[in-house]
Amino acid sequence: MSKVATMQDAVRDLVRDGDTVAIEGFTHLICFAAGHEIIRQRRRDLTLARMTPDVIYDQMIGAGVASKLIFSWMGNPGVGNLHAVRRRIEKADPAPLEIEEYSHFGMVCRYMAGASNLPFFPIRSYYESDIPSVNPKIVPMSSPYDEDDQVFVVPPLNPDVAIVHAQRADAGGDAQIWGLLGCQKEVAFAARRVIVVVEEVVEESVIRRDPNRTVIPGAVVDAVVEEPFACHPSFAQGYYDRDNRFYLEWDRIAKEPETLEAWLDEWVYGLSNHAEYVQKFGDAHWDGLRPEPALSGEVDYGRYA
Amino acid sequence: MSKVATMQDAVRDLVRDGDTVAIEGFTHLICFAAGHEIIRQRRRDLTLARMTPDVIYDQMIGAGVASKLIFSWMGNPGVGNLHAVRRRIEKADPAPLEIEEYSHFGMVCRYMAGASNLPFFPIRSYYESDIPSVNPKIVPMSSPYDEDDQVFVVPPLNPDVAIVHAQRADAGGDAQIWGLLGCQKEVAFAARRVIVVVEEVVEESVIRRDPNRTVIPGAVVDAVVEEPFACHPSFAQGYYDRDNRFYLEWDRIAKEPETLEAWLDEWVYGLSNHAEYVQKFGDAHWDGLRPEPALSGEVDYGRYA
Amino acid sequence: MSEAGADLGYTKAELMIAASARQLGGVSNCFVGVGLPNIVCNLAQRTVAPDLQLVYESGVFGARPERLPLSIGDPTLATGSTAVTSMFDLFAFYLQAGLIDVAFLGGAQIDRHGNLNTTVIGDYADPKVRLPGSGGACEIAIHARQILVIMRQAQRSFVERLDFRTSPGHSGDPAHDAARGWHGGGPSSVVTDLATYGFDDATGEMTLRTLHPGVRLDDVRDNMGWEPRIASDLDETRPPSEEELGLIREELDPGGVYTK
Amino acid sequence: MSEAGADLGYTKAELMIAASARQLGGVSNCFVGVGLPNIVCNLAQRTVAPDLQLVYESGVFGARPERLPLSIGDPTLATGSTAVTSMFDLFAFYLQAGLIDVAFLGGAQIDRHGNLNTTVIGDYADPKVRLPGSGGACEIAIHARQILVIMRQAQRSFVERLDFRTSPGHSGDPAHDAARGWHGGGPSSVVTDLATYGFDDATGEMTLRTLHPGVRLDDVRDNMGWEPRIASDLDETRPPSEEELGLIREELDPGGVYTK
Repeated sequence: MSKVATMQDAVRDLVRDGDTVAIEGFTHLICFAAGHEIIRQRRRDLTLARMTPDVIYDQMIGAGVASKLIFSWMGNPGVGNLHAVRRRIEKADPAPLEIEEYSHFGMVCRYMAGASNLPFFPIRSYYESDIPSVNPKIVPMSSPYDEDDQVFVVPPLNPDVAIVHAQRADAGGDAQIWGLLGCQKEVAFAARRVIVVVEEVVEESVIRRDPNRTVIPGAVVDAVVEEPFACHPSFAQGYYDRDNRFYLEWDRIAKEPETLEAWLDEWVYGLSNHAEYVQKFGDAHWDGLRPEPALSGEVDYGRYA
Repeated sequence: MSKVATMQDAVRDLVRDGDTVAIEGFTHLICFAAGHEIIRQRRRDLTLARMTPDVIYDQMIGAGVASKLIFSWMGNPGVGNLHAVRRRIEKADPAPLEIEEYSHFGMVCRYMAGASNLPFFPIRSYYESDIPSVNPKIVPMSSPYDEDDQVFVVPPLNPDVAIVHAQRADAGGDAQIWGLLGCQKEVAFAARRVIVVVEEVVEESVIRRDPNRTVIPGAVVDAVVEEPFACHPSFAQGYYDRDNRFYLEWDRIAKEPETLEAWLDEWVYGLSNHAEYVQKFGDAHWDGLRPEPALSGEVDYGRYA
Repeated sequence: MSEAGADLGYTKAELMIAASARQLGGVSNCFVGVGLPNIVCNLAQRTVAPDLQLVYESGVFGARPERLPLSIGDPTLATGSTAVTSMFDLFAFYLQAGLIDVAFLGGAQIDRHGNLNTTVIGDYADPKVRLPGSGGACEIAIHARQILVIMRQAQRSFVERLDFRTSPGHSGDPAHDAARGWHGGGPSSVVTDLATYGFDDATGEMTLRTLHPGVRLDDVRDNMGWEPRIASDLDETRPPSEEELGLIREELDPGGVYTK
Repeated sequence: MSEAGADLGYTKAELMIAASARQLGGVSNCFVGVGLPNIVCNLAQRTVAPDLQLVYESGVFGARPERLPLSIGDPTLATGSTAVTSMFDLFAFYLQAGLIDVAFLGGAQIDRHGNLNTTVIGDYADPKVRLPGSGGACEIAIHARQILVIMRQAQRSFVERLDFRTSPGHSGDPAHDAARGWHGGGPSSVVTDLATYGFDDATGEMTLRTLHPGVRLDDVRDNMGWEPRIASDLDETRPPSEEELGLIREELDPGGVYTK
């Protein structure tokens, strides 16, 4: 059964005002195109979850789609601050932004608990840190085997929607990822609805040739969106490089609400979809981001007939 | 730094009397050759851990290497009983065998806790089962977030030695597996010492072409043993098939202590290593178990220079 | 018990397979065990449940085996499947998370509420017969939305009181069952070599639904340890159709390994 | 503060890199951050620690980057590495399990016991400056066997009292520290643009070990919020060698992105 949809339809059908939405991807496979479509469809009052809120969440929060952020590290990696997010946290400008924060491993464990139907997940972080004092969901607990052995626990995080990018999937949603894996698998299993965005929808036979490469089985996927370059300015291993100039430029764009708004007008509201965004950059831009090939080699599964 | 060793040296140096030893592999990649070498070196008083004690543990326990078994399912899969194990449990013949039992997921979670340095792992099994009543290590616990939400917890299992088989590894121990994964990764990280046995030691460059295929990084590996057909009568995906006739035959061999002893004399004590075992079966036997190729295809990691 | 199976043109195993497969109509995925359940699932996929996803306890999804698998870990299952996952992921993300619709269980003993014993006959510490143990059965019983049981029926296996409860069934108190908060709805049917049973909604008690052709009610009574509850519309088990028999014999178990 | 760096034939960053790299002698693996620590680790690998395994927080082992990585998630790290793992596996099986020998941390504020703040300046609920937050720092501080800190030094960053403790350092009571049972031994050294510090075994207090060439003790005092403890054998920081400078400039950061 094909789950292939346009980004417009997937976001319209699966992302609702007030939802908790997680767009994951640790530096790799960050689905900017989905964030842009959520902005374009003017979703409101979202709780945005993500280990590393970076430029895509600065854009979304700057555009006013969210009222709350659940996270472990926020910043423009290698560049500096998220100006739009900071304006809202530091000055409630133009509106306050509620935050709920963890460490990286705490976020991963929240997704793990959510994916595994566990009421909590134990973790040896947070000892003698002030983080639990500002987040009452992080709770100390003694081991049932040794009262003196204390851990902390974090609660499950089950986003209403997870949006994960993968290099390829079949029409049924069996998604294969290589390179950095982040917490794509955990968040997909934890979420109630899952949108998988891919560089290429491939024949099921391609997936079946290497089933160990499948990170997210189609059984948990609601929509498959084929959207080349959807991760720009982040990257897709083997398909295109990080566009570092854009990260640097974003620092300037986001510094003032006016320039941010102008950028959104030009690059999000002013375009009807990601294909137009790709076209607006032009072929030369994408050619410059494409790596030379570095092939994996093959393994032999053996035919047992 | 090369960790390549012979099976004889690896077992001599890394497996000690009284150790807790886990030879894992769920139907796939069960390292019989390591079990045989442990028998040959006449280790004693081992605690053997394994989700599915099957023919290899029937051989080892029949040979008297173990005094205790930690497990979740024992049997000759698709065939029937483990006669030697049952003699020891049911009749203490020729000696009693202590048992400590879980469900499959309980065993996996014990390894997970061990691998993650957690004092316990929560699990939603065992409700209204008699298993916790015969295993006091399985303890009920309330969620810190909701007293009425009860889970069970299991303690970490950190074997002194884990022996895992993989299709291939480099000399440093970076091991790649395809096909069924079982709990090979979890047990390797949980163990204090790790022996990786492989069908082929390959150049590091082979591993580096497809780093996502690496299941066990060399950092946790103490010895790498190249031992083709080491999983016989179980199988190595893409290399050889399960030898089902042997599983059926074992039922007859193990039924009486005398026939079991005779088998050990002929096939273990009477041979100096696995190469002789392979030779004794003869080339035609191995040719009959080899599958036709079924290649995975390649993915492109991209060269970012 | 009637020995008429052969005369009827099908074996007991074939009847059990066909009767079980019909339970899978409309089901979207199924945890597949080895042996009979494997053939049941494959038959259902070709008849009443064309979209049935087969999930193997060994971590395989969307298997397309080119031969009859000899175990749930047969290499033919991995080759050409859509995903292979670790056992942790399988048990945590699939089973415990409630994504499995149907699973098959069996055992050495079952009681009237579908509780199962696969651990021990006799005393745990001093066993008469040491059985395999839980494997994944304990968690499957708790988490799979629906449990189908396939077992041969006898006095020693259909017992008033289990020697050991490995896998929980119904408690006998539906209010308690509902308050458990498990994903699993417990056993919904039992197919034996004599009859098929459902479970009563009000009491969670096993209820005789159909007798296999040629089997009398006394055959059933003689082969269980309690007086069975009988459905008001007790019927005869529908025999395997020509189509079902054809699939079993020509495609699914041509060697008759499991069905002779 | 002396501005003589350029006159000495090396930049402050180059001095900090060389001084930090020397701390890695004999270390077997290291959690690599982006920027300076990345260059430090690569320099150490080519000088004092030829067997140093670089482990990236993003889940990469044995990276052989063909260019200077722009972030810890640069695609050049994955291609040609020996293993890429999920973040759960990385944090659970490596970091929490105690397999990481050395990690680098920094922050907006540090106190005399090496506690670090990367969360907020001002009140948490009403922040003056909202910082990035913990990321992996909180767990790295607890689990890595040894923590090396690289920071620029100033009154506002070397503070008597943190606004927020993101990552624990020493407690000031070594008996308490020993009883924590953590794998992590806490911060063992701090390298700034002015000086290098160790930590006193008896009190866990930051101790001035060497002054960078051209830096006076008063420069150090003027740029920290407490009166520093000074090692009895206070020395001058050894400048980067010709070999170290050559490696930095020709191989590790030829564009001078991090070292100008």
